[in-house]
Amino acid sequence: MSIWSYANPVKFLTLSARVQPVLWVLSLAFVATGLIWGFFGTPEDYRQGATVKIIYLHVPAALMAINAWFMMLVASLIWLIRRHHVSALAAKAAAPVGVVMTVIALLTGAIWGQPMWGTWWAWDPRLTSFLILFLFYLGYIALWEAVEDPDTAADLTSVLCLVGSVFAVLSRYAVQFWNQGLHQGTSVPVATGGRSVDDVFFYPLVLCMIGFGLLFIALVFYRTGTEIRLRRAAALRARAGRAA
Amino acid sequence: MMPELGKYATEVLSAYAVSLLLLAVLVLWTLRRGRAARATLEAAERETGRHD
Amino acid sequence: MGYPSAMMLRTDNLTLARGGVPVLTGLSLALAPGQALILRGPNGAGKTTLLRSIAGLQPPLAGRIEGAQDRIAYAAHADGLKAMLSVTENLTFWARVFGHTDITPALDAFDLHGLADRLAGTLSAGQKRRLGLARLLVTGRPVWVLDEPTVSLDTGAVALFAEALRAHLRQGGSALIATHIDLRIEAQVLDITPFRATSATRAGASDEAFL
Amino acid sequence: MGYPSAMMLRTDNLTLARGGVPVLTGLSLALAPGQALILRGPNGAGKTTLLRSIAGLQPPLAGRIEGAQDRIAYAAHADGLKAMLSVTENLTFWARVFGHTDITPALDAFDLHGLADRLAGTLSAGQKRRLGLARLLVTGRPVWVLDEPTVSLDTGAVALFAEALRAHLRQGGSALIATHIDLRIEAQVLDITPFRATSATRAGASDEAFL
Amino acid sequence: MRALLIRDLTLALRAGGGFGLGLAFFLIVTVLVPFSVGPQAELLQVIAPGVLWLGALLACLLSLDRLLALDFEDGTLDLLVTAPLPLEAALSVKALAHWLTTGLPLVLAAPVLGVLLNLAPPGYLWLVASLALGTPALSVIGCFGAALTVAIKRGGLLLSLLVLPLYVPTLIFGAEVARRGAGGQEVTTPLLMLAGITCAVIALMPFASAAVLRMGLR
Amino acid sequence: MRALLIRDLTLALRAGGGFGLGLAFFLIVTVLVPFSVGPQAELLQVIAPGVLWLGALLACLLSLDRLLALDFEDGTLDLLVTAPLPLEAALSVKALAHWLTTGLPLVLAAPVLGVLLNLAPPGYLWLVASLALGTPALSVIGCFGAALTVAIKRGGLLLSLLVLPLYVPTLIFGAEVARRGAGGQEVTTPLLMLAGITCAVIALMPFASAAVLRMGLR
Ligand code: HEM
Ligand SMILES: Nc1ncnc2c1ncn2[C@@H]1O[C@H](COP(=O)(O)OP(=O)(O)OP(=O)(O)O)[C@@H](O)[C@H]1O
Ligand SMILES: Nc1ncnc2c1ncn2[C@@H]1O[C@H](COP(=O)(O)OP(=O)(O)OP(=O)(O)O)[C@@H](O)[C@H]1O
Ligand SMILES: [Mg+2]
Ligand SMILES: [Mg+2]
Repeated sequence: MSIWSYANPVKFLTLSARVQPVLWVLSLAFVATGLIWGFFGTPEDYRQGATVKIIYLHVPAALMAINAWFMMLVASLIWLIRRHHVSALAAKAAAPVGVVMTVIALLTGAIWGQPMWGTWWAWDPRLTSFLILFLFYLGYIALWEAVEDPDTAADLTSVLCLVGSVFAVLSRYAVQFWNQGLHQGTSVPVATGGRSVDDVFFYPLVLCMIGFGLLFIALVFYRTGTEIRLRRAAALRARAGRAA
Repeated sequence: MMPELGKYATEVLSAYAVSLLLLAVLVLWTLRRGRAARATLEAAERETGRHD
Repeated sequence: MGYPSAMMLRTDNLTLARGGVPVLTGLSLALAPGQALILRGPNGAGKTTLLRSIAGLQPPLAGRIEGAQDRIAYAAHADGLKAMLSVTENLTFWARVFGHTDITPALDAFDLHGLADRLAGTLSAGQKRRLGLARLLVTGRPVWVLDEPTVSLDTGAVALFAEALRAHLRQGGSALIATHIDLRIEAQVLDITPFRATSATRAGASDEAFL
Repeated sequence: MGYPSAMMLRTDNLTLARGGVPVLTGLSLALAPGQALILRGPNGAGKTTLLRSIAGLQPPLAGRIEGAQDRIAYAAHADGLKAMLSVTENLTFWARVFGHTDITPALDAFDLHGLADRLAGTLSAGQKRRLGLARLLVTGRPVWVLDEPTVSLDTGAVALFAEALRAHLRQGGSALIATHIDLRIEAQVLDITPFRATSATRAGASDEAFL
Repeated sequence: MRALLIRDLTLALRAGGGFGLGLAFFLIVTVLVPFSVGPQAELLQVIAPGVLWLGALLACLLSLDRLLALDFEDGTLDLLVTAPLPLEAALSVKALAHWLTTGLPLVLAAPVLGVLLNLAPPGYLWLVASLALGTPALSVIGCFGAALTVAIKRGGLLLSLLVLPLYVPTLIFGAEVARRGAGGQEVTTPLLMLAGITCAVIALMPFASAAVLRMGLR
Repeated sequence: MRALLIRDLTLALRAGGGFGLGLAFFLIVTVLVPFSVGPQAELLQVIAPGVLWLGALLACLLSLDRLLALDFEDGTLDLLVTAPLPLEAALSVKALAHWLTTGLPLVLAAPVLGVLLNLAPPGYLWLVASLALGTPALSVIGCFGAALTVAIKRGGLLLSLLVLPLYVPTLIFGAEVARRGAGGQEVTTPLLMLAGITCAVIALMPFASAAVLRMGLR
């Protein structure tokens, strides 16, 4: 069966009812294992001490914050091109999850920054572009809320998501340029990417990343179902009003 | 059981607390909204006599 | 004079929605050059919705509209007047947007010479409406699509409008008019009440997928 | 039922201006409880100006208005509806502002029960107008001052309005109505054309000192 | 009276009603400051109290044009003037609703934004205190400005122009409190002045607003 | 096309049209900065280029809600969409009119306000150059935001929220040019980036704006 057949809201509800239990169990299992392993089962970093344990929340959240936006971008494109309602509603459903992930990344980062850099916040390019991402999320959600007609809202937010993505990338480069001279290679010893992280830290981190990813998918599935039901209720009510 | 967090206990614990709290709020809010939506839909279906 | 292309305006089995909910279904109509068609129907029947679709402001859910492209002059409830521009300036602007320059015939037809230098914002309701209707004459478009054009007009002004409309029809123009009152114009009448969508209609509605 | 105070509404030798220019002069009228008075006059004659003055929105240049204070319910071209509030919420708000609570009679009179939960912004032109008129019923005020109340209404709705108006008059209310069309209501008619200000009129105009 | 307050709050919370947008604007101004003046933490720390006050003031200012203009456009204001409410009271209620939906969220958000600008630790308390004391004055004064410009279509920018000079005293004392607080200095005098301005303005301004509104509608 | 430009310019110059208000807002923000951050000349000199860019950006932003909303409210927009003009071109013209009545005066006024904030002498030239190059992009991006929010009543603040993050790259490069210019540093790279953004935005954005406007009017 092609993925397009799930574009029908009813089919989607059926599918999501089937996969959701699995998703929820798996995601909670991964997150719980990863976090418990990370929190109780890993040693302290020789330079960062216990604060390194924050990584198990910070990095997966940051990752999902970006991926959620990316998913919204894809869903918006699908809506604009093939006009599948489920995909528009999935984008709508993903946005609040994305914001929460962004906020978690920002907050854990801030808490981590206090002992490591001696400040809650620095205008480091990475942090700054995250803040901009947060603003894009806010604007996107506000626009969904403000437009009454659901299809028009989907159209407008989709274009915003597209244009916003271009500008988000542009901002990322702008910010890097802007703060390049002042940014003293923020003391993030393990931030060089990939496997530069010690294995001890790496395995639980991977578990957490997978867990956050699954949790995101589960939440989006569930929330999309909610949006579909609300939309259907509104449609039924509207028809009833018309017949009367 | 509790690992020794040294001088960074507050930071690490508050980071975990804040994140887990936010996640919990997100999940609970999502579930509550979902349940409300189910109820709304059922009411609408009953009112309009449609169950397809 | 006369309008060049003598096309029919046709709609074919239209389904129209407002706010995602179908309002009219299966509506077909045809309007020949030189003809006027008056739409009737109770409040909320969907007259405004139909006119907006024909004017190209809102795509139909299903069905086709032919012969509308670039031939429509639309006049809605709002007149599109700038309060801070004078009557002449308002008309000149619209004339130039539609590629014309001479606004005197429009001023003549709606007896606006006396008000020509007044700011549109200081006109009374009926005077504004007269200006809004005069705008139709400067578009040079052959199909007029009018939503309750005579609201606020006194009897003298209604007669002016009827005269302008007759002249337009004589030149081969046509007009589609939604109104609740009697315009005293020889025209066919189409009651859209039979085309109102019922709760069963779902063809192409934007919320069809959810029913 | 019935309205308590049985005062007359009177205007005495009024001079009214719009944009600093006198529009009407020497206008006197009297409206007894139970009576309706229909104002007629061509576009721009000054009907809206007169009604706004009587509603207390604009002071007259000269002359006096008696019996209007706190007894007027005014309905202008704009209906004062909030697009994002439902029909019920809109009416309830106005009812509470005027110290009442029950909006059912108003919903009944204008057949709004079917639309009660719709947002006002999604109503058609005539449905909005019906809601705007229903507002009059929740004010409990004895003198209705109405500016072209039947604009956009279909014949059924005009009949509802006429019925509501008759009930209002039976209870000792009165009404002052500017309109261009025939409402089919037994009422006196006052043509304000004779009172139009000429260029010689200057009494009390705000630019009088400069003439 | 209460009906009006409830209606204004409901409208603000409805879609498109503008609740939270003042907050968003405050956030955005705060964020843009480092982009424009540069990212140095010490520099930001120095200007933080001032920038936060200025941002709050601008956010408040920008939401003013919803205060009366929407009601004017759809004719509600004409009808309210002829309703049996004293116009002064109605305007006070509208200003209160404005503060609840705009000023209060700003006060609560200010500490968070303080972090972004690296505000000095002793400054948080005084920043919040000065904003809590000062923003009601901003709403009431703004209501006067809105009444002045109500009959002008999209008078938003003209409104800003008229209101900003009226905001100067509040801003000076408010920012002074926040700055002294952040620097660990004595704050009593400006705090008292700020409180005085707010009380006086709440007591007297509605009369001016009502008078001006009646003239504007004429 | 030209008719539209002339009409927009005439309207802007008429009473209540908003010409000069952007300028006034720019002036007032600039004046309020010393009140809020304190009057020390050296501090002001450091933040001057940033404050001026931020002020210009905000002034531009605030006049955006007149760009389309007035035409929407009185029905002009519906009629324009059905008129024989490509909507993309019409929107470009409206953005141009917006720049001529808002951006250009800001560019010309910036040096004068620079004096108020004690801007360093080498900065004047680069401030003006960067504003001249950057403000057209602000108008065009703003036009997109205005088209997005046109059907939302008094969407002014939502408009700000949507547009501000889109302004970030322009602001960063623009302010960077002005700052480096004032500090006597090399400005080529940010200047080129700024020019690139402006050109790209002018070429592409009207298509997005027109698409969004058609959706909004539906
Ligand atoms: C509020 C502040 C912060 C924000 C918004 C933030 C944001 C991010 C983002 C977006 C990522 C993922 C980017 C990528 O994978 O390339 C990330 C990764 C990371 N961050 Fe942060 N961060 C913040 C503060 C901190 C602090 C204070 C530290 C530690 C001193 C830190 C340490 C790390 C580490 C170790 C990674 C993992 C990098 C990797 O393994 O690739 N972050 N952060
Ligand atoms: N935004 C909207 N959302 C939902 N329904 C709407 C919306 N706008 C209008 N409607 C409904 O669509 C129907 C058709 O409206 P329309 O304006 O076309 O009627 P109309 O025939 O022009 O009526 P009138 O004579 O009162 O002007 C009405 O029942 C109306 O309530
Ligand atoms: N703001 C204004 N400045 C100057 N003159 C005005 C202003 N508003 C209205 N007028 C003029 O005052 C006169 C009276 O206007 P008014 O609106 O009272 O007329 P009306 O009788 O209600 O007309 P209609 O039947 O068209 O509604 C008109 O000639 C009008 O042009
Ligand atoms: Mg209609
Ligand atoms: Mg009138």
